[in-house]
Amino acid sequence: MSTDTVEMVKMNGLQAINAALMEAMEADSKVLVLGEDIADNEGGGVVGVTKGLSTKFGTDRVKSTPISEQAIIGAAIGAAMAGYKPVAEIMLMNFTTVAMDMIVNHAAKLRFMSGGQSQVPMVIRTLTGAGNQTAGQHADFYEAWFAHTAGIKVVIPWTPADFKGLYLSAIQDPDPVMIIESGKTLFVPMDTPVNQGPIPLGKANVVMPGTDLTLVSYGQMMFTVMQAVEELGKAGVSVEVIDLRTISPWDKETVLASAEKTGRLLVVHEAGKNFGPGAEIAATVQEELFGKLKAPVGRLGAPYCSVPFAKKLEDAFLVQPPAIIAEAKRLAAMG
Amino acid sequence: MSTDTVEMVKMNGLQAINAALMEAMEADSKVLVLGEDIADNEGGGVVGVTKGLSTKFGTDRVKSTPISEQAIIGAAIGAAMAGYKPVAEIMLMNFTTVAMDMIVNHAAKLRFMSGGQSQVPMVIRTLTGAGNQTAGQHADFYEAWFAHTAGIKVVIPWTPADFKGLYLSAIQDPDPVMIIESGKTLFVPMDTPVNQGPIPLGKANVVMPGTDLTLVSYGQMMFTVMQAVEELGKAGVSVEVIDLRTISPWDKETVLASAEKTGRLLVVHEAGKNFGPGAEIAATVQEELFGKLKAPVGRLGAPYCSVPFAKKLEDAFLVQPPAIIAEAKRLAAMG
Amino acid sequence: MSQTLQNRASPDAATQLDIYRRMIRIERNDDATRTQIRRGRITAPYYSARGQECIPAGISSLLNDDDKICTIYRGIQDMVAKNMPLRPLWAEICGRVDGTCKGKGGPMHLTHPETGVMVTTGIVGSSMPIANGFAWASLLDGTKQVTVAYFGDGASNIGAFHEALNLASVWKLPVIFVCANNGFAEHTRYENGTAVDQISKRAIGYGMPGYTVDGNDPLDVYAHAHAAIERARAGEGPTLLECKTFRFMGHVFGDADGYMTKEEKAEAMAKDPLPLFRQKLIDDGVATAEQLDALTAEIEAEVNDAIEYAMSCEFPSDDELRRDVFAEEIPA
Amino acid sequence: MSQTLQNRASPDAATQLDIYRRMIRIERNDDATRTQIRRGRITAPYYSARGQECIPAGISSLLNDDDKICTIYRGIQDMVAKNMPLRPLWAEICGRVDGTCKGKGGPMHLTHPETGVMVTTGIVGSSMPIANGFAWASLLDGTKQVTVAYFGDGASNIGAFHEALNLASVWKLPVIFVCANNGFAEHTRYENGTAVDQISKRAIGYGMPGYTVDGNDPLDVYAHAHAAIERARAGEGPTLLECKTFRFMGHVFGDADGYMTKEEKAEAMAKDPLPLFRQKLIDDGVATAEQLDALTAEIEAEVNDAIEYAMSCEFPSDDELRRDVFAEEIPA
Ligand SMILES: Cc1ncc(C[n+]2csc(CCOP(=O)(O)OP(=O)(O)O)c2C)c(N)n1
Ligand SMILES: Cc1ncc(C[n+]2csc(CCOP(=O)(O)OP(=O)(O)O)c2C)c(N)n1
Ligand SMILES: [Mg+2]
Ligand SMILES: [Mg+2]
Repeated sequence: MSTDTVEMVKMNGLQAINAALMEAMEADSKVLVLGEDIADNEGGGVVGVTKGLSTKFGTDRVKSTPISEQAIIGAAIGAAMAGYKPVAEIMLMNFTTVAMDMIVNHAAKLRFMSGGQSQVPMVIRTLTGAGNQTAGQHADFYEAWFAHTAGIKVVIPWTPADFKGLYLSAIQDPDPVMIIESGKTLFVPMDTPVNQGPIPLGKANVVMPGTDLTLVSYGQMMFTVMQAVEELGKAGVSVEVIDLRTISPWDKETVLASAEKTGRLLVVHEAGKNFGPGAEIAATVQEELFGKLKAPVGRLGAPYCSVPFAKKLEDAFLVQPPAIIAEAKRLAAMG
Repeated sequence: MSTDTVEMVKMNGLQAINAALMEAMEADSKVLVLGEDIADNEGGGVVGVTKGLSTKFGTDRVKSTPISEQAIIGAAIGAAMAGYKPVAEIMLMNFTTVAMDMIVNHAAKLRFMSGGQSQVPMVIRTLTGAGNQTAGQHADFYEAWFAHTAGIKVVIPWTPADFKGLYLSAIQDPDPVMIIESGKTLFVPMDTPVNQGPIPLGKANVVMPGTDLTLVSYGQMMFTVMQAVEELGKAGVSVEVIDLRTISPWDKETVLASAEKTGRLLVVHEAGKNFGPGAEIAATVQEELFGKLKAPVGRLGAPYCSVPFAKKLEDAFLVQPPAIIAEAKRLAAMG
Repeated sequence: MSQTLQNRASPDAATQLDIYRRMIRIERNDDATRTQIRRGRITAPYYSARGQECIPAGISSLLNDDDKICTIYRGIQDMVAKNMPLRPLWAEICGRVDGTCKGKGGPMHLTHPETGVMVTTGIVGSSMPIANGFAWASLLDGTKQVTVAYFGDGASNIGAFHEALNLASVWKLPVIFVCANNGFAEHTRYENGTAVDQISKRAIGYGMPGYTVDGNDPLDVYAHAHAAIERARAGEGPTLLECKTFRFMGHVFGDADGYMTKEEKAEAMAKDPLPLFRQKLIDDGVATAEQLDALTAEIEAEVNDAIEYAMSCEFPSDDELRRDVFAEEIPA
Repeated sequence: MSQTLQNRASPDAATQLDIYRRMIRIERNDDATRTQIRRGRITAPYYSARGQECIPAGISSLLNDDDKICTIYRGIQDMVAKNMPLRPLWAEICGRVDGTCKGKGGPMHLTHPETGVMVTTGIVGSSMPIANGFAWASLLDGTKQVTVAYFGDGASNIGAFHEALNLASVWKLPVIFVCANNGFAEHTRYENGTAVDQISKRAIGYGMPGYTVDGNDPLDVYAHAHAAIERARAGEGPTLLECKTFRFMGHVFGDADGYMTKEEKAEAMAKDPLPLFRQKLIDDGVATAEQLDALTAEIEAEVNDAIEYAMSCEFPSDDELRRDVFAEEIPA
């Protein structure tokens, strides 16, 4: 491999996370993994993300747990404070609700409340996303809650390369990081550098340059966005696409620079629009770029309701390419 | 009492809530009250909000509970679905974290997930707010989390009259309502109509008319805001003050009309600024009034950290009048 | 340390037949569901309870329509046992507007208040705290209604279990906590998640009776449920029933079963309660083979009717996203 | 059903004196805290543990510096017993930058890793799950360290208790779960919140030993703690100790005590462990009254020194709000 050609391989997000965990555990004996069903006796995780880890690193470092989310996060917090780097799985994001005290009142706050004596270098992994008819309690995006909570970082990767790179960084980060695995992003194979190294948290990725409109999104919604952008390109709207990657702290610099250049910004996410992550971005951008925008900052997100079961309703619930195209065109026509 | 003079009495928020609960329980035998220490044997609540209720209505309807927040909210949900109107206390807002599953995945969703067969007419009361050196785990405002959650209304009263009126409405509302009792608002006596009746949820209160700037706030922050506004008035800045009262669904109509009139908007809350409630208001207003504002929408809220213990730090953590005055003047000078 | 039941009630012949009917209705419905999924006519996640039929069948034979149940994702057996009509059930799992939840809830959130199916939850442990609320309401109403909270063995390790059982006992609520201990929580074996050999022993910590029941024996389920329901109706408080059983089909439809041995599965399936109970009914002269076959045929017809009905129903309109969020429709 | 300890270890004379020293240090420090609050020199909320001194004193006499504790808002006694130095403790409760948490945590979040004071939480039940993590780390490290999780009787009704005890037992973690059962949770009597007559019985549900201990008797605390700590260090897993005691000062400083009778309070205070143990030490010839008085004087001097030190320290600068949120300071 020469220094300028990067050897690529097709893998999906699941494989990328698995590779990151393997690499991190191999390199650093302090890295631990815990969660329900995550060891190989239990199938290496319900979708197989942690497959092979317990066989390779033993069930002392890779522990399946009871169905006890508070105990899972609690054990991770204590181990982290004692010098380990636990990666704790909460099977689905809706189940973070039973561990909110541990996450919010403890993991996120112990460094501050102890005046810096305690550190809690842990990763919380969790999966979510609509599209599989799992209905109201298995598909919510609550990243806005955690972004609103001081002391915990929130990451939502899209590509397998980002999964690998962001996981490597998150595991070595000295503070708690929540990584939200967003539905399809685990399963869609993409070209990925064989030796993908760490990618810094807090940096967005400008996926595609453009001039008429900046479009910010992340997670599995990026697939929808890319479809819409292709259509928009054909319709003569040049879109600069930014994959935010880290929701908190988010990359203001990159977003502001792009929005200033294009004069227009649209934020698209799967989380509810109401009091959602897009609100913070819109509120910040309207302030920082007051008078410099050609259009208001647009936001698209889920409607104000639970995730519905029927496929037809689930499709209506999710932001689809036509809605993005329409909103992008509306904004592009302004100013 | 004639129809146009309203008989007033001095009472504080605590007394107003107590009066509302008394009245509601008297009028409607379906109203129940539960929570830790809330019955009279236990002192009628840790700050006395529920004093006298169990003596008057019996300990079947007014129940002290174990320290089991999931069980408290669960019992309230079931009773509500069975036709009762429970008012459940979670002693402090930080303790909602141990009941998040019950609140978010159940109370807020059961009507929708059941296609309207289930209704959950319950009130969740909780107290919070900085200012008493209770530090990192006893003073957080998380209204943004619940406003982001479809299916639950969020109310934060300021005046005793509003407490009475909003409580009466919330108890009779067919859906779950969270009422956040905001620190000092329980303890400061104000003139209150003796026969204060229900005040509709979802309607803001224009507390003071003005022409240069609209200032939106709520809860105990209103005390700070009113101090700042007095100073601003002396400095020749005419502020229209809006007490939002209901955070979700918030009164867009009133806020937009005022912001359009004054051309400037500042939102002030005690919750963290980052991904906070003000973001939704700013994002909505910049969109609806694009091109009509003389200044960007300003936001003031807590910094990105936990509530600190030392009085000096707590004072620095809270938004104080000088910060409001400075920001209001900055905005007023624009456009 | 786990308790032994003193006065064992036995179901009469008619009740035994009724229990069997409920078991067959569960089993035929489950079989049909898996068939429809295999054929691609249903796309929902499905958690089969094949093997666990005795538990809700035995319990429901003692319940009235206005007694209530709160159950879980693996809960269709509990609803079918509670006599929930199959047409709205099937329409729901097919995502149709005529489904009992208008297609919004799906199989994990089926609800049917008329037959007492109050809550179906996908969150492990959450059936129990909510069941308490219904039971509290029954006490206030002064009825003798009871509420059954169904859950799994894995769920006995989550905080909500603990809070709910303690509160129910302190408040003497008419609840029956029914744990279907099928030996696995998803892929995790009982003993790798649960520190006590019998979940029923946890009842000691809540000052309530706790029994370990043979969940493959309808008569044992009946006897224990009878005692628990009597106790609840008498205002004496809750009971914990741990019913030992096995899930024949793994955790979720499509499950690879790699976490158990072929032998243990075969051994468990040899104890399939359905043929055993059928044979017992015949041996005891409760019914003839022909009668039981006719019963099965009748139930199959009911299931098939429900499926075809469901498939003919409309999908919900997109406006449904604005309905049932609150009582009042959200404006477009 | 609650267990009886088989092999009772007894502290030797030096250890008895050490336990007494810890008790006095707790009591003198508590008294001084209440005095300073009364004088308006401290403004923090304060949860006195007057009456409960034996428990942490007996336990800590068996702990090493690198053994860890996780405690609660009513936890200063646990820290003082663990030999946390008083200067940084006082500077913290006075909100000074020289406080062990730089004034950011205050009395409810005191932390001092050097003496093993790892977490102090204000959320009921939360000391237990986190203690498990430290214990897991000790196992991985291969040390014989143990972790003590302190909590109250009311906390035994919250979900986190259940999850933590079960996990600790399944994982055989070296944790001692120490419940100070003072008969009240805030204003709620034990029996109105807790469905079992002895919290120690809950240990049955987690397959771990559980003992009800006389929390007013340092020797009983010592014996049980000794067994629990030995068991933990031997890799055999956790133990639940329910130590029966009483809070003389109510829930929080300023508490009106209206929820208890004068008689029961008087009765409890008559069992004040401090004078009783003092008398026993004298009677047994472990120490003379003069020696014990000298010890008290020495401790009073230490407490006074800490107070005056604390009052002379600076308040933190506002920049502290940007520090310790993350490892890296947040830009202004
Ligand atoms: C709080 C929570 N954690 C995790 C899950 C994921 N999950 C769904 S079912 C299940 C296993 C439950 O096992 P058990 O209680 O034994 O019931 P069974 O499925 O065997 O009937 C798990 C872990 C969940 N739904 N909710
Ligand atoms: C989750 C949670 N719920 C409620 C509270 C409020 N609260 C603080 S202390 C307390 C009583 C705790 O009683 P117990 O566990 O017996 O400890 P004690 O105070 O008697 O030492 C309560 C209810 C809390 N801090 N956390
Ligand atoms: Mg199971
Ligand atoms: Mg207590």
